[in-house]
Amino acid sequence: MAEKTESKAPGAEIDAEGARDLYRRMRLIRTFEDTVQQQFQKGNVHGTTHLYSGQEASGVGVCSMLREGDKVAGTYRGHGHSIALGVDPQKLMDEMFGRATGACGGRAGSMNVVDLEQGLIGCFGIVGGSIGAATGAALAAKLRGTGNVAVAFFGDGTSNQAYFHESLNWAQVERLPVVFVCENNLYMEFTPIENVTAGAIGSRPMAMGIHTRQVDGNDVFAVREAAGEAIEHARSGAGPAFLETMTYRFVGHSRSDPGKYRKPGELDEWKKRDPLILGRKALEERYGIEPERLDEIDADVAKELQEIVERGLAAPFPDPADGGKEFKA
Amino acid sequence: MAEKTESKAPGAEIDAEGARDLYRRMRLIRTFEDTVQQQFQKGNVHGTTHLYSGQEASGVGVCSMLREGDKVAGTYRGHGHSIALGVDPQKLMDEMFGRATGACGGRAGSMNVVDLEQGLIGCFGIVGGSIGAATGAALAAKLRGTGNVAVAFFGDGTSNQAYFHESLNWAQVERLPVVFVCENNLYMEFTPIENVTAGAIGSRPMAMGIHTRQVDGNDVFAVREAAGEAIEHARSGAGPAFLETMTYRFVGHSRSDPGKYRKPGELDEWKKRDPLILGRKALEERYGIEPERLDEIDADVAKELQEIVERGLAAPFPDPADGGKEFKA
Amino acid sequence: MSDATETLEYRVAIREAIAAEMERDETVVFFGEDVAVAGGVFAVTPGLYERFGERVIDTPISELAMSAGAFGAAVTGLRPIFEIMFADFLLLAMDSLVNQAAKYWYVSNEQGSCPLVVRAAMGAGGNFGAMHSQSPIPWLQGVPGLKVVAPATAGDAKALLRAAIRDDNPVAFLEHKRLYSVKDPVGAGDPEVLPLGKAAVVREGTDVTLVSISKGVRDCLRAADELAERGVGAEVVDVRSLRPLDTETILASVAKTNRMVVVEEGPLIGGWGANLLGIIAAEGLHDLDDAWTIACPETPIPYSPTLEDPFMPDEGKIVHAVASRLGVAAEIATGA
Amino acid sequence: MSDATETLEYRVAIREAIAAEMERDETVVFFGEDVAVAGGVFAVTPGLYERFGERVIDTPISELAMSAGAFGAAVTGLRPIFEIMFADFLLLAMDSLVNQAAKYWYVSNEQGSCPLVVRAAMGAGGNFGAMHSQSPIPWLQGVPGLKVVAPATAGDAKALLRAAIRDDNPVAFLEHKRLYSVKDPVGAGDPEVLPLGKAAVVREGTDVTLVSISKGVRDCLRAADELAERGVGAEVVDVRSLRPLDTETILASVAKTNRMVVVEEGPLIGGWGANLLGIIAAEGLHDLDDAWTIACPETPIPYSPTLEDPFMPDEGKIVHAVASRLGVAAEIATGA
Ligand SMILES: Cc1ncc(C[n+]2csc(CCOP(=O)(O)OP(=O)(O)O)c2C)c(N)n1
Ligand SMILES: Cc1ncc(C[n+]2csc(CCOP(=O)(O)OP(=O)(O)O)c2C)c(N)n1
Ligand SMILES: [Mg+2]
Ligand SMILES: [Mg+2]
Repeated sequence: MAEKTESKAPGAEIDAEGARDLYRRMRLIRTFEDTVQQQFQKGNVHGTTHLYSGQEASGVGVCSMLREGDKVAGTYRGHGHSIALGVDPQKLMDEMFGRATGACGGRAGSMNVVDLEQGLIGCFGIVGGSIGAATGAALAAKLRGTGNVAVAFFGDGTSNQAYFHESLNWAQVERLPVVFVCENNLYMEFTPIENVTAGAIGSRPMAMGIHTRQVDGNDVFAVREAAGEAIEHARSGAGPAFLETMTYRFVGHSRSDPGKYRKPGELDEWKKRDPLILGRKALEERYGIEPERLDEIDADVAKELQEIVERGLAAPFPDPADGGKEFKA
Repeated sequence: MAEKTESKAPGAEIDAEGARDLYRRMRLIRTFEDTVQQQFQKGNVHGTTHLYSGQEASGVGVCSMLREGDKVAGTYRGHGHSIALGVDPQKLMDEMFGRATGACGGRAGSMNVVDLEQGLIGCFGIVGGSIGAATGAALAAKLRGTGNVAVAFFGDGTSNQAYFHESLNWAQVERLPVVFVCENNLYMEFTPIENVTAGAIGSRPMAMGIHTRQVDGNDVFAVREAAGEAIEHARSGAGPAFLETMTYRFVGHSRSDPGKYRKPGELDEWKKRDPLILGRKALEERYGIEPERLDEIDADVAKELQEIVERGLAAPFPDPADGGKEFKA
Repeated sequence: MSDATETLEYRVAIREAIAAEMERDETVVFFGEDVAVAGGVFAVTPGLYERFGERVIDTPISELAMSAGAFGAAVTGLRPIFEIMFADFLLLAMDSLVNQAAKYWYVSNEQGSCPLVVRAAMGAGGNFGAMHSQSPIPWLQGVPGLKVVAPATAGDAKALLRAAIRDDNPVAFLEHKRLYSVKDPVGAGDPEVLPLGKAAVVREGTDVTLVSISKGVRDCLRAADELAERGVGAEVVDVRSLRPLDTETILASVAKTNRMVVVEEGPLIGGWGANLLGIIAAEGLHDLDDAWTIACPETPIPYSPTLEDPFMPDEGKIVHAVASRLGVAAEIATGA
Repeated sequence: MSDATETLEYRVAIREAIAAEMERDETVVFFGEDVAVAGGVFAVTPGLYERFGERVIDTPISELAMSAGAFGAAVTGLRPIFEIMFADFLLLAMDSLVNQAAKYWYVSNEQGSCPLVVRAAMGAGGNFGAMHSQSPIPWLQGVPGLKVVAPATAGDAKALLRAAIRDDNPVAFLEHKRLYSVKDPVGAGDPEVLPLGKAAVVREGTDVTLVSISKGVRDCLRAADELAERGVGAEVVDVRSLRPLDTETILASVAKTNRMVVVEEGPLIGGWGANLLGIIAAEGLHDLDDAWTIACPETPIPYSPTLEDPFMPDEGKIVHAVASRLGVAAEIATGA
């Protein structure tokens, strides 16, 4: 978790070096997802995938404020959460490819990645699972007195589900150090969130007295600042915090998506607020970083992904004798 | 459901006759519960029971505002809900006694009574079950266009559970004609509700935009009025309503209850606000009914219960050959 | 059996069954996540919303409320069908299914029935990983009052689903993901409904009885073809429904073949395969010369194709197991 | 086996096991509804809160959050024990147990284990009705990665629970409500832990093997006494754990007795009894002269004593079934 050391600073202020890292990580996620998509079409990635494209600022902003020992629970849309936290993209891609060198040796696949070394307790294919798991991790942090927090990522649609309600209540009752990050991308799969959700999502944690904030989820600096505050609140022992990051998914919900549900022009509007565009702008304007330097990052990441794919496709598949062996533990 | 005809009036105003009926029904529940308790100790009632003593005004007030065709889902603490709705106390007692003449032929027992003729779709031994079931009944009412409503009774502790959250949201999204009646008796079993609940219960439905009200659950007239409004709201097509009836349980949670959790003096304070005492007072003051007339009701009910017990204990047990037969449907 | 003139896709069979019953009975309603406007993530239900309007409903992600809502609606006059997208998510809906719906008819002393159908897509083989590939049968089969049906062909899917919708008590209707795109011959003379709880001998043979359900039946049929080439006459029984369970058909088959192999996509321990074998053994022990179950390893379902493929029982494994246990020539082709 | 000098109550055995493990390992925590201040509705855990403070927690009525919380805590350094008051409520907690906890070790490629124990009170016979009397074994047994343990005696309860808490992956620990008040002899020489997945021959015999778990074992032992009077030597095997499943001990017993009767408090269809019989038959078919399952009727569990009593398998039914199937004198006392 080397990349997270800069966030040990109490605030969210960041130097040019750190800002560039944020941008690089967002670009890494975007290029990773584009690559997964291509490789899926080529038949090298199996089953299904849910891409994070468009939502990068949310995961990167939040994870950049975490400390060693903090825990993260991501979702089936979890490549972004994983990379934001520092999971090796090679291991992640190898997992998509179903290789023995994958983060979970090819057993997990896109939706269920675990990387305990990075604090990623899991990506949760079952909607809501991340919320319950992070609440439990926060219980452990509290009872063990580690001073750590746990973060649950989940989507807007997940706010209508059992885990959400029960876990938020319990976390607040026990004043657990957990941050609930609701990535509101306006849709639950193909359904506009307002069609299936009564009231504003944020009013639910507020009704429980949970510290709640909404933030522009496409602005990585805004997310950082809000996440920093939320994490600080949780870490201080004041109980859980709830952060709603308003964002938008640029690609289909999963590999098969009719896409007919988007309102006319909506995608284009949001693309103007692409977290990478906003990120570039901020880096240029606030840190005086020249566009060429950012292009270099982009090229660099593109090259990295190319190499990742090459290595990944050359990696061995797991041995069926391992995967099928008696479940001993 | 003869007793409910008076409530066809749009409002909650009631004449002396009707008021006397309300009182009688509350007394019937109280005496029924006292009798169940005695019979439990004698070994004639089996398993476990959860008595409604102290909460009578809530069930009686709400059910007195219902119409033919409306549906009710009660809880394991459901004798009160059942009698309030018009279930024959003989059938109910026979069910407790495990007799073939019971409401469910002795198959259900105290916690799971069903009486479809009275609109009682069930008493739900699983906490929260009543909420989900009533929501479904409201869906049926809406899609079938019956103009009916469904009522879910449940306790304060149930507001922390999955069914509560998911069903409230869905009901509001679909604008279902359902009234959620949360009987807040301050405890979830032996635990003070505030120890396990974040924020005020009523703020949860409010966060979903559900029409919400809190009412003195020991004043049957107040409950009637508030329930009338809630039911009207639901019936009009405006969506669900939420009614929190503030009340108190005078007896143990169930047959085995340490009872140590009550705050000192709390029970005595609440006993001063016994729904039967408040009821008598209102009948005397508002309707000029003489105390003697009310004593007659009490005596009458006592006699009724005595006869119920006699008949119940003389009733046949179900034939094992019936109960154990192959489940065909 | 059918004077087949056309072919029907499995997913279309399901859609047609729902449509036909909604047409026939206006109390039939259908809801689930993204089933209405979008037509379902497996493209099973497009067009129903356009045709039946408010009787086809997109729900929130609330599996428990759906299940309970179906229960409440079913006991008050509707016949709800609801979809749990992946059968793995049934675990979130089980309390209402098991504690309410399955028990209603009995506990209410037969005052009220509970006519609901829960549809779910089950099964592995698509590299969806451990939480999107399970067969829920082991969780559901031991629940008196809940019927469990899983069709192997498009024709059966249609007729069994129509029967399930008409049934007066809850039915779990399980559709194998690997079958959605198969096409089967159907004919105008096919029955509108098939009885729930009736197994079918789908191929006759004298040497061994292969018993399975859903996709497994198709694997057995292919295995039987290959075994025939090796001189083994395999009878194949499609149990179709695991509750009610038609033991008679299986006992009759076993009385003839004296050997029984159950093929289950799921674990051996706690699975329906060994359970069935135990039920048959208790009644037909002396008819049996040999009997066993071909099931999955006792682990969660792996993602990688090189792990998932060998995890699944398939034609090759069936042929190999039967041939070797029966002492037939050992050089068995797998896969083919 | 034990040089018994005292007796131990089953509920106290459980309490002592929790206390001993909490003492031994400070990462062990315990939570559930009304388990702390009130000491549990079955009076199993009084005193633990006073002794271990914040490590013993009263929770809201949130079975799913509890289960998920235990999972999250277990994969980050704690060893949570949580109580689901009535096993019937496990249905609300199953998603996390089955989809997360049971799969973690395998799916994470053995990066992380998930040491949690879920305790629950199961079983009928107390007139609690259909939703407070079930055995959850059929729902749980077909889940690779989730151990299922159900002790028959106080001594076993203590040693198996201690083993379950020390186990590195999830264990469902099922306590029969009818056993909480039984007292069994224990001795200072008893083992601190018993291995999970090891059956025990608790009575030797040569004519028939009676196999059961939990309360059923005690019914079998009493039945064996009575059968002995009728000249039938019944061996009794306590399977103790239904996953892992110790088939070896049962196969060895059956090889000796040639007859096997499984006694299950639960349905036949989808139950563990016939499943076990099927597994044994597949391996030991030719050792078996007779084999069957004594289970409950295929209905929900009725409330009335006159319905519930005959619903349950008991000593009388076992004696009657064995004696009549073995052709022993027919005038069998029931109940006794
Ligand atoms: C319990 C459960 N129900 C349904 C699904 C299928 N599913 C996967 S993603 C998804 C939509 C989730 O929407 P949201 O929470 O807004 O997250 P997003 O996908 O938009 O990031 C659904 C319904 C699931 N995985 N788990
Ligand atoms: C799902 C579930 N969990 C736990 C229980 C056990 N239980 C029965 S009543 C009860 C307390 C309910 O409290 P509340 O909702 O306040 O209702 P009250 O009993 O006070 O009327 C509990 C925990 C149950 N029946 N169902
Ligand atoms: Mg979304
Ligand atoms: Mg209460």
